[in-house]
Amino acid sequence: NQPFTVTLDENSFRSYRTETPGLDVSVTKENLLEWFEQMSLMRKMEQAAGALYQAKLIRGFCHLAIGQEAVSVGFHSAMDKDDKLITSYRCHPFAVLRGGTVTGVLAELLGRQAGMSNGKGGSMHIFTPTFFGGNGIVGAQVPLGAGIAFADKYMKKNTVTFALYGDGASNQGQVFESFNMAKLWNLPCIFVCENNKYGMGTSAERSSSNTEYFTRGDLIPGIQANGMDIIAVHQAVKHAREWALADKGPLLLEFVTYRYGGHSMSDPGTTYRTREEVQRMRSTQDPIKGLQKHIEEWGLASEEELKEIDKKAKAEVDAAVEEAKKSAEPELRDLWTDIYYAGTEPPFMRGREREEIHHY
Amino acid sequence: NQPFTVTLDENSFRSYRTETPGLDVSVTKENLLEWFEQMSLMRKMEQAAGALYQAKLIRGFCHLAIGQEAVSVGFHSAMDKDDKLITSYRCHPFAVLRGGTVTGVLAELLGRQAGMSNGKGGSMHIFTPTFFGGNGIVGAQVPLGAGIAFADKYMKKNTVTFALYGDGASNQGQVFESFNMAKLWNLPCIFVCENNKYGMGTSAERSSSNTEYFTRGDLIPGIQANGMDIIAVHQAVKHAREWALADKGPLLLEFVTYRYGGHSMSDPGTTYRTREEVQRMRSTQDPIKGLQKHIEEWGLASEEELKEIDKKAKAEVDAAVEEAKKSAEPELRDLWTDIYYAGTEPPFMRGREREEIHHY
Amino acid sequence: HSMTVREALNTAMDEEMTRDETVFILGEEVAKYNGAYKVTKGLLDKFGEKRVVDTPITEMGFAGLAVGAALAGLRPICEFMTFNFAMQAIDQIVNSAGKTYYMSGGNVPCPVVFRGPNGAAAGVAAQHSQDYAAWYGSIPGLKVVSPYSAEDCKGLLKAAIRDPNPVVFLENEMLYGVSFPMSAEAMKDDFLLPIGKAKVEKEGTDVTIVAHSIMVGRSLEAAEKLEKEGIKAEVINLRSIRPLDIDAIIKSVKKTNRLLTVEGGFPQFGVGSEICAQVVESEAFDYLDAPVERVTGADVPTPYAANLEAYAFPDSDVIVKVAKRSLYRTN
Amino acid sequence: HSMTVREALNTAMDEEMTRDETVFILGEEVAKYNGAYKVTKGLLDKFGEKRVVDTPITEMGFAGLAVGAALAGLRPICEFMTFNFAMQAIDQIVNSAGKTYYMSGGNVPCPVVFRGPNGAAAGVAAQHSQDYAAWYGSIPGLKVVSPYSAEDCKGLLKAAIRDPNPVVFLENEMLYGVSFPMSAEAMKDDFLLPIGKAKVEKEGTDVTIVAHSIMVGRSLEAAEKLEKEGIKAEVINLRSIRPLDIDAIIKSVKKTNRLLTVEGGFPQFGVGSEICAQVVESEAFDYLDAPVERVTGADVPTPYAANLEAYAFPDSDVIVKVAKRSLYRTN
Ligand SMILES: Cc1ncc(C[n+]2csc(CCOP(=O)(O)OP(=O)(O)O)c2C)c(N)n1
Ligand SMILES: Cc1ncc(C[n+]2csc(CCOP(=O)(O)OP(=O)(O)O)c2C)c(N)n1
Ligand SMILES: [Mg+2]
Ligand SMILES: [Mg+2]
Repeated sequence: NQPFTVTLDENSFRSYRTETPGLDVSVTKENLLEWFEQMSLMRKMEQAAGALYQAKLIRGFCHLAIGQEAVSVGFHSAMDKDDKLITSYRCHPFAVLRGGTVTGVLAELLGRQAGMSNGKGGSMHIFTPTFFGGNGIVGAQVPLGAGIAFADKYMKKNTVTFALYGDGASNQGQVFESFNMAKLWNLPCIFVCENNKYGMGTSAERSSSNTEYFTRGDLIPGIQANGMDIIAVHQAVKHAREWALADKGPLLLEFVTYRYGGHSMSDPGTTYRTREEVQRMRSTQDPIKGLQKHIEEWGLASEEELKEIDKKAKAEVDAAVEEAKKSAEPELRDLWTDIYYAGTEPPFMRGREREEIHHY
Repeated sequence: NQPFTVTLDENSFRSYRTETPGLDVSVTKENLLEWFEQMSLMRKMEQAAGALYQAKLIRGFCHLAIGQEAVSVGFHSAMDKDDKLITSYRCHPFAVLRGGTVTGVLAELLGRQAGMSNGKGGSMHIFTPTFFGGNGIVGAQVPLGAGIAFADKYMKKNTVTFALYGDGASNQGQVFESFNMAKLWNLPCIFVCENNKYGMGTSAERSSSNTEYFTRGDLIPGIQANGMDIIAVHQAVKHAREWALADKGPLLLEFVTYRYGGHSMSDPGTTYRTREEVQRMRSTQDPIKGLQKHIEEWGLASEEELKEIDKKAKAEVDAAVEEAKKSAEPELRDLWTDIYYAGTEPPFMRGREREEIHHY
Repeated sequence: HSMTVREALNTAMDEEMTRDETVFILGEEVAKYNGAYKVTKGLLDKFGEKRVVDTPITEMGFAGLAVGAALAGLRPICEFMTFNFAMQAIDQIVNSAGKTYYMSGGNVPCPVVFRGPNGAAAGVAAQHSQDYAAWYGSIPGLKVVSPYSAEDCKGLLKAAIRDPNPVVFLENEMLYGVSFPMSAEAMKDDFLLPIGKAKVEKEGTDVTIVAHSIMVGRSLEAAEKLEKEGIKAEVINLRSIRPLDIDAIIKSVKKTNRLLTVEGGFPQFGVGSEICAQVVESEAFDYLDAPVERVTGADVPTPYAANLEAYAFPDSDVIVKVAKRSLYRTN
Repeated sequence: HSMTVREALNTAMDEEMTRDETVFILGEEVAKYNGAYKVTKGLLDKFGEKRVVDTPITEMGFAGLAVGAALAGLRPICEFMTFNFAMQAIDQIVNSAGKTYYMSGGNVPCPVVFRGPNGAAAGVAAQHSQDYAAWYGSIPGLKVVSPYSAEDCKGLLKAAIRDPNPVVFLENEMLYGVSFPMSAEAMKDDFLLPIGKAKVEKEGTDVTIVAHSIMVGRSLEAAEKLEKEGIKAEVINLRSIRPLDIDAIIKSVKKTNRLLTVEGGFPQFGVGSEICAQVVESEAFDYLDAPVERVTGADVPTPYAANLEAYAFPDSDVIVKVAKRSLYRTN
């Protein structure tokens, strides 16, 4: 488990008003295998969620991050345990990595007591002490992220907050409002555009007058990284973290990535892009296969060993599915809890008619 | 009345992603005297409004544009009669210039029938067929302006829309949202930051992480102009107009200007800036005095002739004040008109209690 | 003939766009994707990019742009993917669209339609389930429509597009796929329904049930159940939230002497509250043989779990229960 | 002792900031300018830039930032220059602040206070005069306070800051300069008033007048006028819009048998509508000797002209008139 240096492809990064991170990254075998394992686990979990949705066990919206695993796992790999992250509804992997469990996520999607939000939030609303969701309103999480960074700076915590948003969300006014405040007040906030090329059925070019998302922070410097290469993600996040900790204020990161599936389960994902495009991304850019190739090339593990890891991930997810399914639905009285902080509720809340009253 | 060429100060313009307008401007004596007259009239009108406010005849908010006359008059001088303009609450001069009257504005401030909005809008809400207000919500007029440009383009009108906002308003998210749509759809919309250095009591530096407002449109090119020199304003607006008519899409203009008074009548305007600063601006940058100096230097009119113009402006405003005061308050039934388009109202509207009902 | 609500809305827009060149539609995914819920399907192909405009995800900006276009003489149909997202744009809807005509002393009309699904869909949790009927309904200067059937949707959306005032048009996602019969008249391209008039969906003599949007369907269901027990409920489909057709309600109450309101929104300061207050203030008060009863969404942020969600919104059973209570019957 | 409302609010913030390091205030002009209406006067000098933060004019952004800071453990006081501008931020208030605790299954509380003037000031026209009590009041997850007197302001703002839930605190610009007596208890730095309890401002036996904010004052004025004619009105100061203290209202109605609500907001879907509906649904219905009467703002965008504006909002005369009508008296 000795650290060794790998050199990233020279096209891994681009930058705006700052230097690109170095291409030499120090890693260990353990790191790489862990990342492989985590990415595999994330993919299996999302696939399981998709299957549960097809089986009509998951309702409403269900946004999967298949194809984007290098971003979530790469983030977690470079973050300190007290760093904070906030993102949109496409949140399952982050919820697990930042302190949750696969069972907790799946049970949430099934609307069960064992869900990380006790079944009350569903797919889009999952939280941990360092992960602030899981937010359903496009763009709204970005000022929240700036506020989390504000709070940590206020409390003199030595932490960094990452506020993620999509290429579609990038045009939202409140994103720019957040940029401005973060720059003005030098907040330790890294703004992260997870550019998967589409916001629902609208390609980046059709929503954004400038698709170089890393350049859209005005005076805030930016770095674009290959979001399909976990080592590049790791390096970019590490770089950004150091930037913020050095009190240099906000930075913009853009990860160029791709979602294989539709926007959500109800979108086949093939009316606004070609099947060939999806196929090409899958076969040439896949983050898991990419890392696998490196691991094998560098002689860190054999194809069989990696298959084993993959199988273990599958088994773990299968077990989580079973456990999640076993969990009961919320109790009816949970309808009334968590509207207000326990002990500070009104005397009663009203249900659907005047006799459906819950007294606290 | 022969056209002649004047050469602007070489510091009149700065630019971003485009060239600066030429420094040679063709003008006539008639132009210059008209501009002098209009600026004088605007100032007198605003002063009269201030006096009426002090006399408690005007209520609520009253935002004056004293010091900023070169912007409104310069705009009007370069606009076609069918071009559109929209701005914030600091709107009196634009309302007059774009087809209103001094009496109509003052009567509006007094809340009288002769007011341009029949006394129902007040200081912040005055309109003409080519001037879309007079808007009270900071930033909200900017997407409205983009929409007006959208409509004119849709209807194949050969016109340009100018959407004005302040240095304070420049940080509003919807301003950036408008930039994005206008650029994406190549709208004939000129975005104009009237940078008077303060948004209420907050200096530009304290509200805006980037105070070079002409550079804040991302891929939209920008031009900064001296907003205290009406010839520079004229030239910049003319340039911007040609830009949009040539189908080059949106452009950002920034006019650096200054308001002599407080933000509104209730603000002394001296707690967040020094009296010296105001005094220095008044004595060295005044747009009216500046033009007067040119006119005299170029031998187009004597001091006395200009004094005469100034006096006439004063007299016109005095007469307008009297006429406005003579106008009656709205009739009580006007409370009920203009909520809905005539003929499409509900059968009745309710007043303060169930018997105060207005039937249409 | 029959049509789904989706088809009815689509046809209404299609016909009005054909009829009037100044009508156009803008919103997220309305063009190339054919609408997030396929309500605008085919319109891009038929009318082209000029008149069917995909916007960036910037509600405040594109709603403001729509309002500006209306002030300048067009008749925009501004689709919100759902009205939950319109909360980001509500200042433009209320302050720019709703008030400009008045503030300008009648100089600047604003003929814009804001439309999209309102209220809860299935399993989409708290941020995606709110009903905004009462909020918009409180604003003088706006008209607010909340249709139920395909006929409602066609006739009222066409009326909304032709109305010279800003109209907020509240659809329901769960109704999009539902089919309704269409009269021959409703199939015509000049079929208009008046904004501000309620419709008696089912006549009855024992109790009046007033509902809007999807709750009209649940109320009709309830009325059928009640009928089996010999109770004749009159079901009123409000159709319009502002103007509110209080006369239709009063007329029915005078006949039935009992009133029940049904809605999917939060209970407090809701549609039912207002109806109750207006009925109490009217001559109908003296005809009431029982207190007005409100059936509403529960006073909770919408929970995700199916079993909890079921208790967050009225179904026909709870309507039946309350109707019977209002008739002083118990199970 | 006496204090203006402005001083009471200022003192409340000062005391709570002194007591709890995590409390800070942000908003437009709150620091260097001492507040657009001087409510935060002196706080910058006392607590410094870290805790008294001037923001850019970006309501959605800074409200979101405040909510984020609350989620992360601070107790922000987010001032809106007026609640009219909070409409730009209402998605953050409702969807982020109001719903996160529930959606997270109780994992993520959000102790934030949104405060600023609500309702009409004098002569500021339609875009600057709206009353948002009913809108916010409809949202489960929020608490909504609408104080009247200096004592209300001090006790309730301190309670709001200490409350672990998001609280919307609706002040009134025209009351800022008004002086009220302060009890010795209210002068103490541990003076708290419970959110959710109404206050009987004046006891009476003939008619109950329920009001909030500045309308409490107008109602007291009306009660004095009524007293001169031998009518004893009981005036209830709601103080809280959510929770709504319906028990206090029912108790009073049982005594007076007549109920009048008074508010400055638009009539439809308003505070009065909800009170009426809840009273009708309660046992108090049987005690009503006259229909509940609502006195409200007129159903018009607020006009600028003074003479029109006077008819847009209740004054004591209209309250007197309606109170007498409720007593079946006429002039
Ligand atoms: C304010 C708002 N508008 C619209 C939506 C509907 N919506 C949900 S996700 C989405 C697309 C977002 O795309 P992007 O930001 O690129 O994120 P991605 O889904 O690609 O991860 C839209 C339009 C919403 N949830 N909130
Ligand atoms: C959304 C919104 N927030 C706050 C206000 C209150 N307000 C009115 S004007 C103003 C300052 C605007 O400054 P700037 O844009 O520089 O324009 P200027 O007054 O200098 O012309 C503020 C904060 C408002 N009207 N609307
Ligand atoms: Mg995307
Ligand atoms: Mg300014």
